[in-house]
Amino acid sequence: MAQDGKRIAFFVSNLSNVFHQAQADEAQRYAAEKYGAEVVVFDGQADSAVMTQNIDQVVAGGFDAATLHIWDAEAATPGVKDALDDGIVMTSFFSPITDTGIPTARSDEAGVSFEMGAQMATAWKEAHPDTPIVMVQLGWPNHTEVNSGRTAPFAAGVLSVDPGAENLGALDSSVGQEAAKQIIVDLLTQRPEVNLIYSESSSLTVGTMAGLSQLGRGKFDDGKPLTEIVASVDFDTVEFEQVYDPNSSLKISMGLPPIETAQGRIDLIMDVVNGDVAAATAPAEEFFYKAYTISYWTMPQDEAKTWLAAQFGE
Amino acid sequence: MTDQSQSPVLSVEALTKDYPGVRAVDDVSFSIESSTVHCLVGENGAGKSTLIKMLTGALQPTSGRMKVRGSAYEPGNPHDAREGGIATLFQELHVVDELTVLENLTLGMERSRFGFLVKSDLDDRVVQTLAAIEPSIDPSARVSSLSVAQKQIIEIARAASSGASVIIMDEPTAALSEREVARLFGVIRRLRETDVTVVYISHKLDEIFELGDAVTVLRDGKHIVTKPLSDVAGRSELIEMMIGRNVFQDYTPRTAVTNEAVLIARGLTNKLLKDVSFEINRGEIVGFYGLVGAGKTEIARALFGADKVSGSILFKGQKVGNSPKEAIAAGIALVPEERRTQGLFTSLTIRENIPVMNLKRLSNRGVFRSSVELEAADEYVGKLNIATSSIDKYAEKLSGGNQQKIVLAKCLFADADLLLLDEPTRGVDVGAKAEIYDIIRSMADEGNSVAVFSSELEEVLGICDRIFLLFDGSLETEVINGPDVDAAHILNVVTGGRGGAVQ
Amino acid sequence: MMSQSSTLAQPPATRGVRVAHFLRNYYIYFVLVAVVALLSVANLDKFDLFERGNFLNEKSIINILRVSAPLLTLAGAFTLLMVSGYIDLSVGSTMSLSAVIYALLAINGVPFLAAFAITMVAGAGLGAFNGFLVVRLKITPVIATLITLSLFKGMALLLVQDGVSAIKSGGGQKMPGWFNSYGREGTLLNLPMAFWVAVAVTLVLVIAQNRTLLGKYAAATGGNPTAAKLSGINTGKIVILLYVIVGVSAALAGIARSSFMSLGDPLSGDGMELTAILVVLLGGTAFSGGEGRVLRSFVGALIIMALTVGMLTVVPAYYQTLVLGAVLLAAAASNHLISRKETAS
Amino acid sequence: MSDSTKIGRTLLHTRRRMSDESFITLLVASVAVGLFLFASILVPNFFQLQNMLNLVTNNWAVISLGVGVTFLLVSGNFDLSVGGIVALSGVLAVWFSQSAGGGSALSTGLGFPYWLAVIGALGGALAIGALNALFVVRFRIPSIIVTLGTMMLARGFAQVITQGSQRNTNLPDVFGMLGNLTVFGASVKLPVVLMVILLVIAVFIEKKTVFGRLTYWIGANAVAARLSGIDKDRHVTYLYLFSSAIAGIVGILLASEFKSGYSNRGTLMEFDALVIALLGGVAIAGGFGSVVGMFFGALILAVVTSAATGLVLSPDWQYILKAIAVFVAILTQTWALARRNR
Ligand SMILES: Nc1ncnc2c1ncn2[C@@H]1O[C@H](COP(=O)(O)OP(=O)(O)OP(=O)(O)O)[C@@H](O)[C@H]1O
Ligand SMILES: Nc1ncnc2c1ncn2[C@@H]1O[C@H](COP(=O)(O)OP(=O)(O)OP(=O)(O)O)[C@@H](O)[C@H]1O
Ligand SMILES: [Mg+2]
Ligand SMILES: [Mg+2]
Repeated sequence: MAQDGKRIAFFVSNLSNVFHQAQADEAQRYAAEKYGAEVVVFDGQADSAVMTQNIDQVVAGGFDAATLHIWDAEAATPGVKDALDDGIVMTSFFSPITDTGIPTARSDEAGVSFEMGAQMATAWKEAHPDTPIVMVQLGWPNHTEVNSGRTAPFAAGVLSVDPGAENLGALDSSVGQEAAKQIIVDLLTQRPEVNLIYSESSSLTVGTMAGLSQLGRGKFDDGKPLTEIVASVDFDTVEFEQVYDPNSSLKISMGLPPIETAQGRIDLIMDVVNGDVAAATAPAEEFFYKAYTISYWTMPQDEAKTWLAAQFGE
Repeated sequence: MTDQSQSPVLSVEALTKDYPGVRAVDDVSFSIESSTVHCLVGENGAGKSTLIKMLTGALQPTSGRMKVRGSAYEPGNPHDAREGGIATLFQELHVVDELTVLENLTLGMERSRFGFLVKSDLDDRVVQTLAAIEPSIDPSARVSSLSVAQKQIIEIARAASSGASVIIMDEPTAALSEREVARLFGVIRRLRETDVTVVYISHKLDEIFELGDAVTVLRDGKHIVTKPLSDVAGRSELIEMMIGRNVFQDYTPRTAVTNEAVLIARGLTNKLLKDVSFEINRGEIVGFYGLVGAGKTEIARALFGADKVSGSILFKGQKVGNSPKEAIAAGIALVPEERRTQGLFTSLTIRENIPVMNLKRLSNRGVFRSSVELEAADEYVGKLNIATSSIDKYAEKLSGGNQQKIVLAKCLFADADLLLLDEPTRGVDVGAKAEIYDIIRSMADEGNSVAVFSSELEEVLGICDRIFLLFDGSLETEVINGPDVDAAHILNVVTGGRGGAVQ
Repeated sequence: MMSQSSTLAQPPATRGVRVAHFLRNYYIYFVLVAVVALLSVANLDKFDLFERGNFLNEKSIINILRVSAPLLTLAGAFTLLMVSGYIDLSVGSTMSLSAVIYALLAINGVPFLAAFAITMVAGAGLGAFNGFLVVRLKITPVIATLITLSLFKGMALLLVQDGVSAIKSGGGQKMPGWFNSYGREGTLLNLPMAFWVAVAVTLVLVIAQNRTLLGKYAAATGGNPTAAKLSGINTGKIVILLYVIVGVSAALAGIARSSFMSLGDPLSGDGMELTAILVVLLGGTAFSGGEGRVLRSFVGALIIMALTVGMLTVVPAYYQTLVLGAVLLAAAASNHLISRKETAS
Repeated sequence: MSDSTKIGRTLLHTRRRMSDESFITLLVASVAVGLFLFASILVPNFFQLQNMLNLVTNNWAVISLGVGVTFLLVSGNFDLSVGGIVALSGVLAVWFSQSAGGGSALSTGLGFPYWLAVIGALGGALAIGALNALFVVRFRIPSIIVTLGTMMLARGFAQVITQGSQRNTNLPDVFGMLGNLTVFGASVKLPVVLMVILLVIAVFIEKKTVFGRLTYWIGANAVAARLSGIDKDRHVTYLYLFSSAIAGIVGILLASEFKSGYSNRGTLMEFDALVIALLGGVAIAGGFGSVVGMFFGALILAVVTSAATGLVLSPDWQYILKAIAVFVAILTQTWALARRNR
């Protein structure tokens, strides 16, 4: 049932992120193929102000529908209301825009983060029962969503296994992979006792692993942790090699499925268009998309490979 | 004389200023009577500029006192001095290129209400003063479009119309033509009639005698004498007081001059120049003389390849005129007109300034030979008698005349066969002038050639063997220097009276 | 020109020079028209320029003007400062810190006008601090304001509690309803207050530049600081005053941004210094000081915003940087060609 | 420094014991050492050899860029394009190396052999440098405008090639070689060694060659330099090509180290390079400054960053600390120089 000529605004918070990049690609392909719709990607450029102004451009640009990805719900509310008044179909991804009641698609990051923390703590305690756990997170310490979806639940997961674990806290690596590497090198020189590292995005993980290798760390001994265990987010082909390499300390990653997510976001819009989902309800309807725990310990390599092929198309 | 003139309008007592390593002004005391033109003379580096910078609040004295009309005077900045009725024309040009002529003339003196500019009689007054000195300058023109001389005139007009009771002028005529100088003197005399006191600094002693009521002589930062000019016997006495010897000299025909042309210029033409052709011979000192804007600088820059002209320039049979680099390689060096902006690297030391025009001698396959640099600096500081405590002194910290010597040293180090000197002694004192002339002569005697581009007749008549006379961009005629050279004829030609009279 | 025979007489301007002069003064407006035209036709298959979905429809224009408010507020003061030969790289951080302060005041129940006034005073204080570093401590402007860029940003982050990205509703506190209106709600011509404040600020600064001592002294200070000083102008005071004006403008920009977003984001001004420089240079301001027009920078800001926002729906976002860079270079090159024409003759 | 007697001839005129430049360099170095010692007191485990090494190895990229930027600043020109070039050359190296038949647009490259990819990437970097030179030298547009524009242009191209993201798949194994080659045990990688070599060469050029001196002359007074027969245009062109070549190599090495061409790599690196040069005493007006000063300027910032990381400080305090450190360093400089030349 092709809906000819619909123009859909597809928001991503930051196009320089591989997951969002893949999502955007798939959305364009999928919407055109399945619904004959045109998807225009709006890059939030990791900047709240840009995300907000983009919403107004949806109205001005004469779009028929939008799936938002914005960090500050409050900032988005007036724009979304304007759009609804104009009869534009609005849906949200990631953060619910509470006051407007539009349906939200989100993934359960917090659950995965918790599970990763717990698995890592267990693995470490098994290998080194006498070495106390010292953990650290690399990412965006002041970012509300990252904090609630990744940093905090991860720490909680670790503490659920070992209440005595020490948490150094989150370090700002927002500048990128070089910064992540620098931070790891500096931190582990001065605090060699750190042994659980959560690097909150795949691009940071590249830096984290480079820093570890420069310090002569980052290794497992045939599946046994030596100096530390590393967790990541945005599992991709590059991480695949390391997670399933029994001699690397990157052992676990949050798999965010770009294809599944993109299709879900487009489908949700079309469901609203077709009246299968209400345009706005109070409280807003939420649709959860699964985030996956891709783990050396709990997901067989073949399964991960299949997952990767399904989600990244190769 | 009025009652007011009984007490001095301005006096200094035991005034001293130290720079690191130099006492620029040393325990100087004298006073200046009201409604007079008081001249300040002294060699380069004697401390004249430093003294007036203290008077105008641009510098703070190390010790000593200043008084205005008998009461203590301690200006913290030029604004205080302005308020105290003292306006200054500094040695260096200080105009804002981005503003218009009128805006420059009123700068710092505007009338305003709540910060808003309001029209006032000031605007008319400054325009009138400007017109009295040089009527051809359009008050609404942007200053960036003006020539150096025109900018200087604007500064003079500004000081003259500031309404101050004391106006200090540090070498105001350095860049002016005789006609403009004459007009300026008219303005100064009129100011004196309206009870304004003028402190006048110049190296041109004729001006001192023509204009001054009293003179103060400084030497090495020390006060030598203050007395009415009527009590000074003449140039030689003044010069003696300045430097303790008499250096005034006449042209003596030279033997090293040959007939072998090293440089042949044919049909040089551009915006300003009109079909200029001439030759310069080996061993010869030629002069280019004309009023401001007559084209001297243009010719010098054209020969050096700094500006493009049509026509041909052959130097020792080789075509030149495309770039300064080419000219220097061929053996031509230029001392440019404005030393601070065109000649010197003020933020570098004396040592680093000198070798720039001869990189071959300075280096061995691109690698620097610091011994060459040191020796050169040492040699030229000695040879040109540059007054400095160290060869590592920043060029910025030298007096005007000593800076000029550094620029000359650069060219001498270049080992050039032809030296182009554009106003080589502008702002240079008589003693240093004589030294520079000696250097020019010995250069020529060694078989090199020198071209002097000057707006001082005394200068070209003093050293040049042959003089080209310029008017409005064209080379009118040439005169051979000698005991019976006709100065009146020369002045006639360069002021537009057309040449042609056979020498 | 009064006396033809004088050697000092200036040559009369030729026609080519006059055309060049005209172009130089107005080229920025042509650029604006060109950009708008390009975006309008680039967009679409249909030719009705004013229809919804096209660049030139009312909503789109209002939207662009609305989001432009912070930049428009800032451009004029930034220009005057650059005219005086100085620069403020901390404007982004000043903006962020002001936004956070304003949001903090609002969320804690301070009424609109009081919060507004306090934030402006804070902006003035931050600007004065920059002026103090530059004028009194004689630190090179680039370094001084890089220091405060870092300092103000740190302070803004410090004011926001750890683990949260901005001052916003939540945790029992709620932003008052008026907070969002200033930057968003349509007033005259359906444009928000924030936009009209930007226009007012620009008007004031245009007048300041053309009619007051401040404008003239800023040009003199930038054109030839020594000459300005020796003319008795207290250049230090002028420069400090200009920094204060920039600080206040940045605070107003911060207020506009935080109102529009309905939150006090400590990173919301990030990169603003670059955009401001881009805008001001596009408007023909000389980096070395002395030259520049407030109004042209205002237009420059409109161009940049029209491009960044307007391009969104035409090409993928990742073309943006490339296009902006190309526009800057093209503007610089054409400006150069014009002024060469102007001085030639 | 070099005594007059050492050159085998007695000078008639005295010399200053130390130039302002050496004085400033010494001062910056002392501030860096002072800060390091101070941090050693505050931060546990800070005072150790490995940590000192980290200060240099962590910052090889910025210090390398700082060399080109310093030379240009001394000549009176800005180069803000280096960060963009780092991104562009890295992205180009990856794009050229990626094998031709990938699954998606971003995993499909041109399939060049690695050496050719490197040359191509370097060519891209030099093209930006040439563009800088063209606009600055030919069109006489202020360098800050030009390089701001080319910075955006370079990064813009990188973003277009990576569609705003990165390319990191379908790369041959050799791609990761250069950036990860270790020398002298595990902790020193090839890029760091290259940086050291670059520094040595740069200091030699600066102090001992005519090329170095030309840079100072041009920066001190461009008009006088021209009238002294210096081909300023050519020299500045060389400097821009030199700086962009360094940035290009840095970009290629970083891409190799992380095996990715990331369009946002090197963001704000141009500012870091500028800041360390200025911190190191380079005058923004040109004609004054040194590469060694820039190096110590970089160390000052490195000490602060490293200490802040060791203390796991939140970003707010990191920014504030950095501001204070730069403030102290700069104030010490201006104050000491003023006293010296009083
Ligand atoms: N800023 C400075 N720092 C150090 N020394 C200085 C500085 N300015 C001037 N001097 C020194 O002070 C002395 C007096 O210089 P001043 O400029 O007053 O001489 P002057 O009489 O005006 O000479 P001229 O006729 O050449 O202009 C000179 O020895 C000069 O080198
Ligand atoms: N009538 C004029 N109007 C504006 N600028 C002029 C005029 N005449 C000359 N100039 C400028 O003044 C500068 C100096 O001219 P130039 O070569 O022509 O004169 P000069 O004989 O060397 O006089 P000066 O004593 O000023 O050096 C040149 O750059 C020229 O462009
Ligand atoms: Mg003097
Ligand atoms: Mg001349």
